[in-house]
Amino acid sequence: MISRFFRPIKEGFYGVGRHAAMSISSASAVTITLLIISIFLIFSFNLQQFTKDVEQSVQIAVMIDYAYEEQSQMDKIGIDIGNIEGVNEVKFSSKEDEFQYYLDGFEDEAQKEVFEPFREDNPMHNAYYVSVEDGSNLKVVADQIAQIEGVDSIDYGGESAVVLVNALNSIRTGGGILAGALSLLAIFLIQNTIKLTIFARSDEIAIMRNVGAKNGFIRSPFLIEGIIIGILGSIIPIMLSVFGYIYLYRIMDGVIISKMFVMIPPHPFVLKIGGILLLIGMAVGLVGSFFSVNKYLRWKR
Amino acid sequence: MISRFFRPIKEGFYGVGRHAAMSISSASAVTITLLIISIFLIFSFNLQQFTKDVEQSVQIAVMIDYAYEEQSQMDKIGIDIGNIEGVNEVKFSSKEDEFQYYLDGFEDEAQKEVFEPFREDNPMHNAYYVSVEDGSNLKVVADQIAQIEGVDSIDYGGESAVVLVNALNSIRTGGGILAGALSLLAIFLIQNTIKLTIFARSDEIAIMRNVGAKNGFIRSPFLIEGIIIGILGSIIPIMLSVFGYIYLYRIMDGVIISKMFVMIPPHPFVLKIGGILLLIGMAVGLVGSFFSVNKYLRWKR
Amino acid sequence: MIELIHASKRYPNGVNALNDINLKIDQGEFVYIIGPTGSGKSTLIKLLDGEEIPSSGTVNVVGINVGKLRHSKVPLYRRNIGVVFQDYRLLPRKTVFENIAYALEVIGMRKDMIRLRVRQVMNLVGLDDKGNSFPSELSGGQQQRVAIARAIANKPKVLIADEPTGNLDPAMSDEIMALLQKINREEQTTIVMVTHDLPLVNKHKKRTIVLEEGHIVADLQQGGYVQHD
Amino acid sequence: MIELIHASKRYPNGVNALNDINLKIDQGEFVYIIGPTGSGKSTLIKLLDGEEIPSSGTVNVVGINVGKLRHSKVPLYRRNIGVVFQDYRLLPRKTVFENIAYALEVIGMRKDMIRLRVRQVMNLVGLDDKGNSFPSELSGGQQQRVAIARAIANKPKVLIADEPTGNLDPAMSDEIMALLQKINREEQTTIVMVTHDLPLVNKHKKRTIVLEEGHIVADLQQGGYVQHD
Ligand SMILES: Nc1ncnc2c1ncn2[C@@H]1O[C@H](COP(=O)(O)OP(=O)(O)OP(=O)(O)O)[C@@H](O)[C@H]1O
Ligand SMILES: Nc1ncnc2c1ncn2[C@@H]1O[C@H](COP(=O)(O)OP(=O)(O)OP(=O)(O)O)[C@@H](O)[C@H]1O
Ligand SMILES: [Mg+2]
Ligand SMILES: [Mg+2]
Repeated sequence: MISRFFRPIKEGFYGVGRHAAMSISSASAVTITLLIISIFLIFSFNLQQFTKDVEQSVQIAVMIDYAYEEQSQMDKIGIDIGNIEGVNEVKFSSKEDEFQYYLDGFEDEAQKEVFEPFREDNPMHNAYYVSVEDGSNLKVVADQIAQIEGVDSIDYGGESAVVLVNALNSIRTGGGILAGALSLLAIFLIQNTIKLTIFARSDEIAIMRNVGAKNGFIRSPFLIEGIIIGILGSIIPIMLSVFGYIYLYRIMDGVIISKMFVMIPPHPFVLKIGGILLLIGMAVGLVGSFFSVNKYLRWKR
Repeated sequence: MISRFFRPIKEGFYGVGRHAAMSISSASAVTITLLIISIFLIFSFNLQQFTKDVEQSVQIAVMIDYAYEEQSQMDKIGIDIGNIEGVNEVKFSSKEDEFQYYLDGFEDEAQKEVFEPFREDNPMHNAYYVSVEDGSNLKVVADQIAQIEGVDSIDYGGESAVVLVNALNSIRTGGGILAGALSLLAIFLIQNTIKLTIFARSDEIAIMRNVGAKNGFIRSPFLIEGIIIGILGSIIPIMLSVFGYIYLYRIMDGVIISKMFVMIPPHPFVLKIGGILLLIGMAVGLVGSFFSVNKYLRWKR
Repeated sequence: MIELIHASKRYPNGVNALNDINLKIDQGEFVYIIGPTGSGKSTLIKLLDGEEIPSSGTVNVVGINVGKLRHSKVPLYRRNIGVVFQDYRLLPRKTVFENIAYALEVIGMRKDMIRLRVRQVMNLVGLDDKGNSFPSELSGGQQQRVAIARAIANKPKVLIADEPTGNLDPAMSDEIMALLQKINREEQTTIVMVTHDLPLVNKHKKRTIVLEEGHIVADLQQGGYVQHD
Repeated sequence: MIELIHASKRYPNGVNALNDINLKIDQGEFVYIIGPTGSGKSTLIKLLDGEEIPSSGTVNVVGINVGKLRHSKVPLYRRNIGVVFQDYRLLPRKTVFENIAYALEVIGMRKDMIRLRVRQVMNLVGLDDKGNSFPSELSGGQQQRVAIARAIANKPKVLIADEPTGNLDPAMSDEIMALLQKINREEQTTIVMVTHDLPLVNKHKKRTIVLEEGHIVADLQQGGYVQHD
């Protein structure tokens, strides 16, 4: 029973060793395709992160008219805003908070002193800060809010914020499709390489059938071989991704081009990437072997 | 003599046909890697085009002071500008030209009439339009021009133009490196696949040596086989690139996101891409076969 | 035990390798199949092994209609028979020991039993010291003996041997013949042996079936064969 | 023509296949090499063919020191000799015709000449109708005859044959022997033939070299060999 379980594993390792040249070829095909996939993964995840950051950072500032400072009036405005479709979160900020926030903006204590007297005769508005579910309908939501009675003015960064969000979204979609397609191609490529490796051994498979080995018995060591090759092939991409990303993060200081694009911190992100690469490597090795062996099992009777 | 030349070609075609399964595998490895390369090529070329467009469109408008309207003075300014390092082209536009250009900006004839009287008492400046060699030192050049005696004012779109040019430049550099690296990996991958194909036939190579075939005699049909596989493998990527790009160009209306990014027109661009893909396919098939055969030629004595 | 009824084999390229073969071999028999090269001897063996399907007629072995077996059931059937192939068919990346052991692993034999049995058959064919060699490191005759050892390892009910002494010197051929006869006698194994070695056929007289151009031209129960040229 | 001086061959795994072989074969001789399986006969042939390098000593064939040949020069040397390999070594994806033609293409023979010569040798070995078959579609004996045909096609100065009749029936063996003797007689081709077929050796008496465990134990100029068991 135990030997039933261990035989394919032992045989799989033997197989890799005794076909060293072919195993290296297959593993390096895995390595290269995983490298490509890794670049796309890191790019996609970061892009997703950017988009989320940007969408969260663009919020609509709603200033309430001085004539609507009673609690009940303000509450009604808050509820009205919350009822608009597409609104994610509504946060209230009183005119006192706003004033304090304004003061906090100065670094110089002296300058704070200058504005201190205005605290009594506060020129700020009570405000709501509204974030939207989907950055791309920012403008629609903002326009609706502007209609509400008691809203003095709104500010949402205008057209430029909308354009940016839309651009990021379309890059993300396009990039995602591209990454998915390339990953599929890469997987097919590895499968293809493994098929060639097994093709070179179709004679062996036929001989195994000749001496009475059932298909499952023949297949299992090849599957283990495929997994081993997948693991071997993913070592270099994993190392490169992990250390490469950490290095990149360090020299880029965690941002790309400008502070707006904050990179995902390496920990635990690199572990996630490494894990995904390992899983892809193993799965593709397994699946690739499975289909290839099956093909050649039918080659002779 | 003629048979010397045709034998490898005939044998090469036979080889592809008689190892159909392996040939298909190798060719599909070529197909996939060329697809990946193709995407990068199209992306890179377009990016390069954008960057060039943007760099050309950002030019420094230099307005000449009313006090320096004598031809010799203006010539001197022109020469001074031309002497600044990094300046690409300097074009003079007289105040009359400028005025005409201003007038031409109006579509409405009536409005043109309104301004016509000003032609005599022309409020425009004589101007130089300066384009720079490298968009990234736009600001440096502009600052130097501003120092020249007789320059009234300059305009170059300010910081935003510099940021855009810099961003495009760094994307282009990064993308170029990435595309180059991926192409190299892809080429290695094809070579690897071909190696496996030939590995499965190392016995054949040994037998050929057994009956007295010189290495060159053995090698030549394999080289032709490699080229054929390269050509077969590049058919689909070429078709997809050509028709895909034409389609994309049509549905995108020739621009990406905004009018600023004008796509390269499909003709003759797609032919260039197709040619490059075909060349890569053939070259890699040839080189991959060459190294692989050489390796197995030494396998037995 | 083995029965061919109107069995014919025509290869896809049009060669009629066997024509209307009717043949019955009982359990425990030892039968030679002789005939000129290309007369269909190996094809007959491939029909018995299930490697080729008869174009018409029936092939029954140990009660199984071999030509009608499903692809996935063929290996199970093969555990009943041992075959020595004319081209040996050894696994190139396994040692001699592993090659023989593989035929026992497939039937799920225990590891220590396998070790014992492999040593035993390697000794029987005189290859005690070659256990760790790969097939490519063996002489032709040694490879042939590995193939014989593998075929008899799991004590099959039927042993089919395609020229098992083709690459052996006369002394070794005699040893192998003695071994096969012993198996035939002691284990009641049915043996079908293709051979060109007329001195051998005449020395150890057995039922002899003569093939020529795909037809059975003689079935000599008393054995022995005089060449008619 | 062929001269081995103190030639020994030890394989990397430690097997001493040949020990201190001294042997001289003159042009036009026909020599049998016999000996039990595993005695080093094929190894001797591999030394002559340049496939293996002697561990010590010298191997000279047609005036060339075969063991010292550069790798790239080995094929040129091989055009002087024809070899029938024990395992045939036919190109699996070429037809019988193409397999034989290949050995002529490599020496740059004209196409029509090739066609003529290939037909000729196919007829000599009795395979006229198998020109378009692939090796896998041939019987064992037919493959062996293709190997023989290929070896003699370019009329080599030396013909080396490793058990060329191992898979042939006695009648066909006699035919092949007659063919080899004719080549030996008419074209003065030196022939070295490894065989197990003692009846053959005794029927066509030639110089016979007996190998045992890597040593030459007899060199019978008058030929004929009586087995000592
Ligand atoms: N796979 C195949 N496809 C087509 N023809 C075949 C195939 N195998 C064998 N043949 C042909 O069938 C005939 C019988 O072949 P077979 O191998 O049965 O002969 P054999 O009696 O075993 O000969 P030998 O003694 O030379 O081994 C031959 O003419 C051979 O060419
Ligand atoms: N490539 C190799 N590596 C290691 N040992 C080898 C190799 N080839 C042959 N041998 C060993 O060398 C010895 C002689 O082998 P060889 O093939 O020369 O025998 P042979 O006389 O041709 O036998 P046969 O008649 O069986 O063909 C054998 O013991 C064999 O196992
Ligand atoms: Mg046969
Ligand atoms: Mg031998």
